[in-house]
Amino acid sequence: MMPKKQEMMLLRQEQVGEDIFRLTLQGEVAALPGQFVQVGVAPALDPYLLRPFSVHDCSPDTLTLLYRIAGRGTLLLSRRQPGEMLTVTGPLGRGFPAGKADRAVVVAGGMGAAPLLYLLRFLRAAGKDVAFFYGARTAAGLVLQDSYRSLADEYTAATEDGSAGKKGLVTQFVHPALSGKKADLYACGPLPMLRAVAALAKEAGADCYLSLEARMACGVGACLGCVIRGADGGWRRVCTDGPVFRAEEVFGR
Amino acid sequence: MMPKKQEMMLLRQEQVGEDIFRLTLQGEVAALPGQFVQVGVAPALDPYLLRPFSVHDCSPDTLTLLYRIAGRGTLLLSRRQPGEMLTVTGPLGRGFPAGKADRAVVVAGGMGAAPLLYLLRFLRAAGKDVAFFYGARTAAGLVLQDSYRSLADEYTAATEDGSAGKKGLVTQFVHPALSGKKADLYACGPLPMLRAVAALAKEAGADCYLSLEARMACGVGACLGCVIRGADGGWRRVCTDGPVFRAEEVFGR
Amino acid sequence: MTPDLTVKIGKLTLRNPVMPASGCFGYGEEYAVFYSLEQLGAIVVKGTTAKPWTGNPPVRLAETPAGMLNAIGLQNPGAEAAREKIRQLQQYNTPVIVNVAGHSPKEYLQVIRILDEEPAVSAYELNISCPNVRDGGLAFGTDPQVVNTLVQAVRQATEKTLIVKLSPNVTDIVAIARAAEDAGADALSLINTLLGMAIDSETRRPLLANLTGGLSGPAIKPVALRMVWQVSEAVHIPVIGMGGITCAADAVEFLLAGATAVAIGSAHFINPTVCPEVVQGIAAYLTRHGFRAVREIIGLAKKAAGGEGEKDAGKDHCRS
Amino acid sequence: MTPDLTVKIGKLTLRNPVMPASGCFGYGEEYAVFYSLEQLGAIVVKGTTAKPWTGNPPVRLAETPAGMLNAIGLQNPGAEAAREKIRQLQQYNTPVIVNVAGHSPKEYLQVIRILDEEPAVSAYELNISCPNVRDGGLAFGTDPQVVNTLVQAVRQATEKTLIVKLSPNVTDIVAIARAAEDAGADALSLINTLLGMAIDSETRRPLLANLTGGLSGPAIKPVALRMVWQVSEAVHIPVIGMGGITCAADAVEFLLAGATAVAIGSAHFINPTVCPEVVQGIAAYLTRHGFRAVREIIGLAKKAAGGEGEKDAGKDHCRS
Ligand SMILES: Cc1cc2nc3c(=O)[nH]c(=O)nc-3n(C[C@H](O)[C@H](O)[C@H](O)COP(=O)(O)OP(=O)(O)OC[C@H]3O[C@@H](n4cnc5c(N)ncnc54)[C@H](O)[C@@H]3O)c2cc1C
Ligand SMILES: Cc1cc2nc3c(=O)[nH]c(=O)nc-3n(C[C@H](O)[C@H](O)[C@H](O)COP(=O)(O)OP(=O)(O)OC[C@H]3O[C@@H](n4cnc5c(N)ncnc54)[C@H](O)[C@@H]3O)c2cc1C
Ligand SMILES: Cc1cc2nc3c(=O)[nH]c(=O)nc-3n(C[C@H](O)[C@H](O)[C@H](O)COP(=O)(O)O)c2cc1C
Ligand SMILES: Cc1cc2nc3c(=O)[nH]c(=O)nc-3n(C[C@H](O)[C@H](O)[C@H](O)COP(=O)(O)O)c2cc1C
Ligand code: FES
Ligand code: FES
Repeated sequence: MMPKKQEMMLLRQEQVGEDIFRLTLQGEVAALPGQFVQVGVAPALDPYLLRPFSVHDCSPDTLTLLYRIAGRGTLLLSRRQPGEMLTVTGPLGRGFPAGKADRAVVVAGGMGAAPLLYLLRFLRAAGKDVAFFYGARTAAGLVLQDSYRSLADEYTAATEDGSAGKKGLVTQFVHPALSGKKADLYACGPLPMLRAVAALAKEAGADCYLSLEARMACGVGACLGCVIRGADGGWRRVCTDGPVFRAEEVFGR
Repeated sequence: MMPKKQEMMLLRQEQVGEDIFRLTLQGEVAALPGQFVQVGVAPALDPYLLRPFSVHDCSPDTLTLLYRIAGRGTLLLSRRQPGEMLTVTGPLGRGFPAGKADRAVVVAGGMGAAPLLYLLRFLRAAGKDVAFFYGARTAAGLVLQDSYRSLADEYTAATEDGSAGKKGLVTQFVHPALSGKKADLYACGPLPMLRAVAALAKEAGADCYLSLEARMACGVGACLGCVIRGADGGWRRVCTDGPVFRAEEVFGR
Repeated sequence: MTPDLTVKIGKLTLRNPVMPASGCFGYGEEYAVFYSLEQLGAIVVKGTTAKPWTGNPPVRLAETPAGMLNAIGLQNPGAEAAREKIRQLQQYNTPVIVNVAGHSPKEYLQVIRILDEEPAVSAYELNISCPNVRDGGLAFGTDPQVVNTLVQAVRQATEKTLIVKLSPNVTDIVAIARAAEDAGADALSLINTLLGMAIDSETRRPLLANLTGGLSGPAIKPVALRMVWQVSEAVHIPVIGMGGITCAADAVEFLLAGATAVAIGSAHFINPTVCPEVVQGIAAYLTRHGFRAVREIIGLAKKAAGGEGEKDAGKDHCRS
Repeated sequence: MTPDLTVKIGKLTLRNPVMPASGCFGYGEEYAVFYSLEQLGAIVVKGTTAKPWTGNPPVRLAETPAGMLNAIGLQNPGAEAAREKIRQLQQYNTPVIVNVAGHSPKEYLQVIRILDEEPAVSAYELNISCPNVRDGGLAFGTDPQVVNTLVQAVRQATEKTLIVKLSPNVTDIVAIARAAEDAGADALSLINTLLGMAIDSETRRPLLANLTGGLSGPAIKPVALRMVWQVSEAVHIPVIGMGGITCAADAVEFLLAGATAVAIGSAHFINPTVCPEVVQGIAAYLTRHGFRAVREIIGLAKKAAGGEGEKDAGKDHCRS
């Protein structure tokens, strides 16, 4: 779908965790899983830039975002009330592809879970067998677990401090899920986690798709502000060449 | 009272006319009638400056403002919700004095009515005989008439287009109220109205107190941004030498 | 009657006075999905150099109060590759202005040489905020003599409309403007970004890998307006005003200050359809105030101010 | 343990590095009702001239995105009357810095002559953004040679701590800074306001009666930080950083960029108790990060940036 700019009405603003909110807007942003939108958090010139958020879920008449208060922009966003209008541009970027294998292993780290709910829904609709791994530092970082669990065939949660699920880094528990049937790997989370997932994929010979982040201005590929260095040494714009990249493109083979 | 800066909770935000709101905040700003406060309209750096508003009413635990949406700042203010905190500095400036005469004639033009409700209350408490004149361009500009009427011994409304009260400029109807007992004159409204009131006062030999406006930055006399030229050719800071001035100080004798 | 929005910049007649600012619009394709670029007065493409430039390492962006810093470092594919992209823009039947950059006069001239035969290129905008490697890295745009020499050289190399884009990081922008005019520029555009910096108090590091970056957005609008006012009354060629425009009222302010056209940069990042919205807003403004043509309001604030513009513009009074 | 906040500026030891910026704090009395001025590192008073100045006609203020313009025009009661006000400040046991202005070197020297015997005056801050009437109205602060001459003359006239306040409206602030240092300045303060303008699109007039005014507030912070960074590594005397500080994090950024102390201007207008709040915030920051003294963080962002400061600070890379 072509991106467009629209004014969307805020329907619901739910606190679903410590500092974590689920925001539902009215209207259609025909997004693919892994795509994102740019949101005007406040009707003023400060903060100036839009804020990028992954599509957490979407339907023909709603768009749902899942976000954490990370600074001033997200704080202001969390104060917006039902009935208010927000400017939203999207869908933007390249999402997750359907993949070739019948099995999908999806790994979420903290807020990296945001785009993966819609991905689970999409994979399930495509008839895949889905294993979902959800990691966070502490129990407080695992939100909406019921929703994620209900969309996965296998569900594993892990926290670094063991306060919920298994104790350890989530990537430690992924290996068995890759040892059987050929699977595609999908992940979103902090960079060290993505690196670990890429290594697992390489070992298993699996296709691997990673969703990245960068500071953005335009979000549409025009300003060249969000580049990261690709494994070939060339630049990639996270907003339009990504945010989802093949693991090799970022970490090499 | 010494001014202070405080965070005040928004209790009520009532629309009382077209684009006109009454805002009630929790806390004490021990103001005299005619004094004003500086309000942070939004928790952001844009708009940057505070907005000055007269004390419309106040009690030991509330502060009430009456304001019109005049631009972006007041628009943002009108969107603030009950429970939110606003930064308020005050009381600021010199208010209306009690006056020497037993009778007070008070003239309001449009939003100039804002500081005069509290003045009426104050004059009544001082045992004065009060005549209140309330003018606006159209009926829509006359708000909270019942409150004003209940605090005045004589009440006259006028609109330029005759859509409510007498038809004409409110100042046309003030003369009779000055012809009997000696009275002090009080007014707040647009400059041409204030000029007319000052002329009426001069003619009647009455003491006359006018509340003025100017663009402000500090509101406390430090920046010298809000000056107007006094009748003697010298500068007056509206924020600290005013906002209430004796008519002669501004328009001469 | 819809007002006449046309304006002239050098040899070009623009259907309206609104164009994107260089570097904020890529080579046009990214925004063509939002609206037809035929709605623009002109298309201004990314700063283009003779050879490809890789630009600066990330982080390249930082948000600032009512603005942003960028340190893209003129990443661009070079003039040859740019030409292919520019050809794609011909479909929009809108003049294409190529922003030209280089580290030496020779590099600027190479770009002109590569592009000058290309009919898809309507005009050049010389970005003289680039560091002059020969002259110790100080930007070309900070010395009137250097500007004069560079602009003369380019003037001799092309018949196309030549716009010179001024840097605001100077003591006397009027002197630079006059130097460019004297050297044969057809128009001036201003302002480029203000040199700024951001530091993260928590990590205790500059936010940009390049340390400093260019400040753009509403924060700089007052500086831009002042410079457009000063320059437009000091020269006889048209001025394209920019710096912090986010809406039609902002654009009108620049026109009133003396700009013949306006460019919109970082506001694209908060509103991808800002340009067509500003075009419509200017037309609505003209209609509402009874003007028949946008030309009628160019410099009008100066007449209101009693023509005492240059004298008063910051020279005679101590400001604070 | 509460961290050591003291810093030295010339002959003065300040109890903390926070002071109001000149012109935003009157002669102190207006803010003394909000808190005891003993909480300040220093008190900086309004620009003071030999004779009273009436300043500019109103409108003198305009709000801008994340900032404001002022065109007060240095209204002040003159040095004699100022002295009386300054004496009142002695009760706070806090150094008083007098901002000095004039239209000619002679006028600056007259102020010094009137105030130099006054023990209540601890230091001077020369405001060199004033138009130099003799030199055709261009500000003193835009020419290194003129700065050097002026500062030398004042240096010879006083033993008190001499701070020179730099104008940001220049091509090369480092050259001006060095000229002031060479002439004997004990410290530099920067930045003064950027020259700007605002136009009302509806009335089609400039908002300020003076047409142009000085831009201050958060909008200019990136420019101020960049200049503080550049200047503090080019000179050997302390720098007082200012421009857009509204909270402790902003102040810390200036210290990390190389400022020894900070001044807070227009933020007073949005928060009358900003100075003591910033003092407390800096102390909390130091404690949280395990620093024992504010001196430990001065210039720390430069070390983080690998010391390549001056070279990289906007010279070698084309910014956009
Ligand atoms: C494609 C994409 C998708 C995203 N999806 C989500 C999501 O679904 N849910 C969610 O909670 N967050 C998401 N983010 C991150 C989100 O954009 C930032 O948390 C947000 O912009 C921070 O804004 P702020 O004003 O609150 O914080 P700021 O005050 O601007 O910064 C706070 C912190 O956030 C970091 N930050 C700022 N901007 C970005 C950015 N663009 N990308 C990454 N980090 C940033 C800063 O480094 C800083 O440490 C996404 C980012 C990208 C690029
Ligand atoms: C002492 C004082 C008391 C006031 N009391 C009240 C009150 O009780 N109720 C009320 O509705 N308004 C009052 N005002 C006016 C009020 O401050 C302005 O309407 C408000 O600041 C406009 O802010 P804005 O952002 O909405 O408009 P802006 O976008 O800033 O401006 C909109 C219009 O308002 C005018 N304006 C802006 N600032 C001021 C100012 N400080 N004074 C006068 N006009 C201004 C501008 O010229 C412009 O035409 C008072 C002003 C002063 C100085
Ligand atoms: C991301 C970005 C890239 C830019 N690239 C260029 C460029 O290549 N050439 C140029 O002359 N100006 C460049 N500029 C400056 C803009 O064209 C414009 O002059 C400046 O941003 C001020 O306008 P604005 O406030 O509307 O953004 C760039 C600005 C930004 C924000
Ligand atoms: C209303 C006002 C008056 C000022 N008066 C003076 C002055 O008299 N002398 C001076 O050197 N600077 C003066 N300045 C500049 C400030 O001292 C300071 O350098 C500038 O405002 C930047 O700091 P800020 O962004 O914190 O306001 C004034 C600034 C403002 C806003
Ligand atoms: S954010 Fe502008 S190119 Fe990616
Ligand atoms: S608003 Fe600052 S002196 Fe009146």
